[in-house]
Amino acid sequence: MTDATAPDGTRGRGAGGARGHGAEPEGLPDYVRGGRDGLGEAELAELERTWQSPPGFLAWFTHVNHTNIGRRFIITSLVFFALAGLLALAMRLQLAQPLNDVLGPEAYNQVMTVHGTAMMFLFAIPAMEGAAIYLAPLMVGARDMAFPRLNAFGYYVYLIGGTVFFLSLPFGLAPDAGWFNYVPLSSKEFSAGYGIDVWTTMITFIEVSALTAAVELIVTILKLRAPGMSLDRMPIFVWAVLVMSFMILFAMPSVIVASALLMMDRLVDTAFFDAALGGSPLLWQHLFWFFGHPEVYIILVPALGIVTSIVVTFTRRSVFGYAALVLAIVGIGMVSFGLWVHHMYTTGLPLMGRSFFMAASAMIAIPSGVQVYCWIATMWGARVRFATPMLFVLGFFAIFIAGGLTGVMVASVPFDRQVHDSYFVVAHFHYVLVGGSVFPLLAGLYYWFPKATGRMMSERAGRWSCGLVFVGFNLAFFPMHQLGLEGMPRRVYTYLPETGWTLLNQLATAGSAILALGFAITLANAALSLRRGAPAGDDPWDGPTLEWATTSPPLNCNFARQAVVQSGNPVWDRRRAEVSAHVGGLRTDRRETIVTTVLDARPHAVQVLPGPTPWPFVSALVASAAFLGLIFTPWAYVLGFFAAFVTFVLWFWPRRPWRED
Amino acid sequence: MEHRIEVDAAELSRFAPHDHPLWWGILGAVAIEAAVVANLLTSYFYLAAQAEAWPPDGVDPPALLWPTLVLFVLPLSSLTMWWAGKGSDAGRRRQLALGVTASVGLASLALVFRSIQIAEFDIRWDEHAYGSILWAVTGFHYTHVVSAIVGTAVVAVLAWRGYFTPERQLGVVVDTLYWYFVAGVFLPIYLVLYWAPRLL
Amino acid sequence: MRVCRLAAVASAFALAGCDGAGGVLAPASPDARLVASLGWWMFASAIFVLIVTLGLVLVGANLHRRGEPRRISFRASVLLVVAGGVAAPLLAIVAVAISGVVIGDEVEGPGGADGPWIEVRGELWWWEFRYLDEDGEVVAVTANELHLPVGRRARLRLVSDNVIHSFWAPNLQGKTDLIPGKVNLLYAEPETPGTWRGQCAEFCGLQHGLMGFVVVAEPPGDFARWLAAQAEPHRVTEPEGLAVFDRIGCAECHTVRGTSADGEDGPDLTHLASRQTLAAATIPNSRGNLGGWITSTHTIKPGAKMPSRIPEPEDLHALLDFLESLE
Amino acid sequence: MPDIFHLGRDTSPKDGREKVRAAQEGREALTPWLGWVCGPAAWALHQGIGYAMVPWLCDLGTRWPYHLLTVVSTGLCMVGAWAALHALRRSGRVRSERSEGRLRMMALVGLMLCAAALTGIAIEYGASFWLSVCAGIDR
Repeated sequence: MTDATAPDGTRGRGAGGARGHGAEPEGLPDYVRGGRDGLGEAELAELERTWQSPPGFLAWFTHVNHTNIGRRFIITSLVFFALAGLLALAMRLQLAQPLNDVLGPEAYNQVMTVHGTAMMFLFAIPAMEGAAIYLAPLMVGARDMAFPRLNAFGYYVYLIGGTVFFLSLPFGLAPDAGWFNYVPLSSKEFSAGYGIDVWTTMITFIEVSALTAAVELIVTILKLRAPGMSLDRMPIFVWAVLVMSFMILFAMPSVIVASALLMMDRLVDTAFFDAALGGSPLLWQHLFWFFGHPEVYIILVPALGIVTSIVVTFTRRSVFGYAALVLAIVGIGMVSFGLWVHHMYTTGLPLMGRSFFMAASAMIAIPSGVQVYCWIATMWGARVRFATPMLFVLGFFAIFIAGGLTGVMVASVPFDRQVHDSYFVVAHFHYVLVGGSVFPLLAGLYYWFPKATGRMMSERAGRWSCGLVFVGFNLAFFPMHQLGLEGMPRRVYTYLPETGWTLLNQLATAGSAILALGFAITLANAALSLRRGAPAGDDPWDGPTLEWATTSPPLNCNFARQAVVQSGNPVWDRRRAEVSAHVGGLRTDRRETIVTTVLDARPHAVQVLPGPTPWPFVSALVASAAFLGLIFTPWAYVLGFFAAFVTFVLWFWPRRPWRED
Repeated sequence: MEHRIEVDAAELSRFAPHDHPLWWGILGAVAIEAAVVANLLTSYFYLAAQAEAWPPDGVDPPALLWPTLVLFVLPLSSLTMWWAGKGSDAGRRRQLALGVTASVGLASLALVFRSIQIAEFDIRWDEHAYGSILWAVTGFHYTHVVSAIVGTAVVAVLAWRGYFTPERQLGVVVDTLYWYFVAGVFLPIYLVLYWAPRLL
Repeated sequence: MRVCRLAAVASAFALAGCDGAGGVLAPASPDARLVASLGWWMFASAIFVLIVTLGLVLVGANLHRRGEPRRISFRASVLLVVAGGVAAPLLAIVAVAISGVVIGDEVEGPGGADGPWIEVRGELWWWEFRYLDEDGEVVAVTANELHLPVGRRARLRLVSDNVIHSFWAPNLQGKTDLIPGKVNLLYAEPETPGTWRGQCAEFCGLQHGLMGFVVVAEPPGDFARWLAAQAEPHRVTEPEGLAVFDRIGCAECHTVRGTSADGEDGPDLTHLASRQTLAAATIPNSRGNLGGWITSTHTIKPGAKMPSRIPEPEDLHALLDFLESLE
Repeated sequence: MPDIFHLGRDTSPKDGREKVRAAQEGREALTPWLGWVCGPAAWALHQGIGYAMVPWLCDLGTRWPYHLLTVVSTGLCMVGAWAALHALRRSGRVRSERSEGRLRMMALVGLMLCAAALTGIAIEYGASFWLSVCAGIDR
């Protein structure tokens, strides 16, 4: 690795600016000096121009490179995370005193609904997708995603849908029936106005973005892996992304169907959920939770992949039990589809039917246990580097395991009937989701920030942030277990003083403030480090997977030459053998990436990828208009269908000259 | 550090229409839509199981004639689609264009049958959950057929203009794949909507 | 305004011996006792597992000798993963499944069901309790206050004709939802006399937060006397107040059996004065609170369906006299 | 032909002997997947249908359809496990230019998935014996 350790401070351009901005055709940017991976300087320069995302504000809407889109996904999702977090603080303020009136019941219900929905649909899934879109192609050694334009389309859909959803709050049009949006409360009879319509249309719309991301991640991982990266050499994170994508593929249609049926109930008076006309309110719950439970694991699974990546790098060991970890991830994916009824233990279903789901819900402990003990076996006796990413991983261990254990408790039907819909459950799922998803995401942020920006984040601030988040989190959420057992139901906008819940609620509010401070430090750290962080070099952590084989930030084309892989830790191999094997013969004057077979990743074709184009943005705009119209009239469906179709044709229409080769 | 070229991509195909990532992408889209159909049909059975009478008293199950015709016309249009693909593989542009156009025609015919049959439904969507799910499933498949038709119409235009060659026929291949799905998915819908209320 | 509200609620509040605190972990019925002990067992095991696993993480990560990694044999690693990741969870799963099935069957079963038969109706946002006889005919109707005989297993029939609610009296029993188009059953068997708080546990809209109720368990004899009294119609002693009650529109929504008031949207007020609380167990039942509830309903519970009324002072007094006579 | 059924076989034209070998490899590629498919499918079948049939069993007053369901899904699981085991045994004998580790890993994961599914079915089946099929369905 000639330039692995070369300090390269001039290169960090920050997360906001795409690599190659303002690069003139004549003057060579520094990072192509001397070529790379055996590719000459002039060729690399041409390749970089080919893969460049054009500069300028208007051109921003034409970008298709996965690094640009992935970065946008992550930043947008972090913005939504911050906003939804502020809503959480508002709720904690309201609950700090009994009969408080910081928020009235109307505002509280809207804030609660938007907080839950945004955290799930606008933060957690897109953040994981963003990480996957940014990292998975790099990790499998591809030049880009399989469908870069679809990728861009998905981003605009998410951006527009999420923004509209959030804007409903200041306009007082926000949904207020909870993120689970149970009928009949969300029916036209009990929720007039546009709030619920905003929920149903925007959720369906945003799911489109999740589905596009899932399809292209699957295809990218199955077909665009570097030659030699057979399935047993894929990084665990990539396995996790693959399983996540399949889960999205099979879970999201269920919520799309549910919200489409509700949309129809509200818009054209169908009777799916109207008990008086033969409908069934429980149908909504089945459909929603058949999506809703896998959803939790959709968020968790890639986080487990992040944890594995970090454990491997910071112990400098290959992971113990590769097959067992793959099994665990696939197993979690499998079991997650068989648990949804445990959200419905109290709806009066037959006991024997519920007993199936009790067994299945507890079953999730096995794959989770296998994961945790594989990590322990990997760390056992290793010289662990306790840098910030690893500290967040340790925090993840403590919180996630605690949340998992309460999860086993609520799997039990009789116990769940006591704590269901109480603050005990609020505590449980925040332990699982914040512990199992936000901690790994922050760990991943500290771990991959240098790769994405070329600069390190501050260790000192990172440690402070980790400590505060850990303490604040436990202070905020541990007392909620007790509150639930004392009888405090969820989703209450206030409580009476004589219930005796005041002190614990005050503790929780104090904890939430500390938690917010911890997050703010990381946010500030990231913002400051963009400019002031120490230069990172290609591989600051000595990581084993292919993303560390390119520059930081990655080249426009990701890799000057795509790698050929011989093991699961290609970068460590290279360092040991002082040899790197590559793919040659790809053209530099257009966007080409190698296509390989599904199982063994043997090369068999070359895919020519499209360059910058505004059509995905136009399509997304038209589709958004159609979905917005659906809030008001069913005819928007017909109109939007054909309008969107026209933009798709324009998008795919072959441009002359038709390629001949 | 020694850099070695182990795989030479210069010789590899740039087209590979039958094995292109887009082929897999369409498969993904098909999986999503199949999941949607599965959800809708499961909802149908769920509502049926909750109901006291299914279809509700005084409502007849939808007539069999038109959907049964559709059941034959849609596979027939798949056949012409397959024939068009054969032509495309062999470089017979005329066969491709004719086949694709025939498919569009046949599917439009199916759409006409479907419309007649919808007009004959014994119940409106807002009268009972049975009517709601009947209309919803029918409407969903109707949309499928329409999108397959307009998509294939675009392919037909390109085919008549001579865009496709044996290498450059990805559009035909993926459109055919989606077409098979639209034709095939009618079978479970047909069985559930038209036979389940008669047999169960 | 806020101060008023707090004062109105907090100052006079002394819910007679309400043992609400403690909830799940202060069981007052055999069912709740069983579930509480299940909870304790699971807690203890969970804490044990947490300590062992985190201990292994911390010990394992610090085992190296001054930066020299220590190898662990493949066999030992496999043992670690199989023991911690497969065997231990499997044991837990079997334990959870079996205990859950056995205890679930016990606490949800009719078990004799020798107590009263009560229909629980969830409203927006209050509770109606209808005491039924063997034929399912309504004997007495009350609101937000459930009386149960000690030592008898009452059968609760949970129904709703609006949105989904969930009936939860944690000291007695796990919760069960009230779902439109569906009838759910629940059994409640208090062991000792006492008063507990319960609350709606399924999000049901604006006033979900304050949709509470009171459970009063009393010896069977007292219960029978209470039920007989509740079944009686009201004998009018305050006709002036009743006239105000009619005039300002209370009768459109409220029933007072024995008078012409037969509205069905609001709680049955026939024995209002015998209840401990007002506004779905939000404020204690006193003359002052009653007046406050009528005149500034939406200050106490924003969004409540009851429109507030501000009668002339002498009318208000007559009305309160009437309401206080509803014993 | 698209790659879907062959999952890794290359699509270039072959002579007769090549074709036979390619077909064998196609099967080789397929069998380890059986574990991945059969295990989860069996478990989903047992859980989904078992859950849906409870009210019906209560009306019927017997459990035999449920026993039958358990037998069928256990059988499906066994098929997957058998195929995975078969692939696992064979993984030692794979030609070296194909990834032996890949086949081994897939077979191993398939086998373990089947084991997990079987455990799930067993626990669900066992636990439900404490219950009457009509528990909780008294209208």
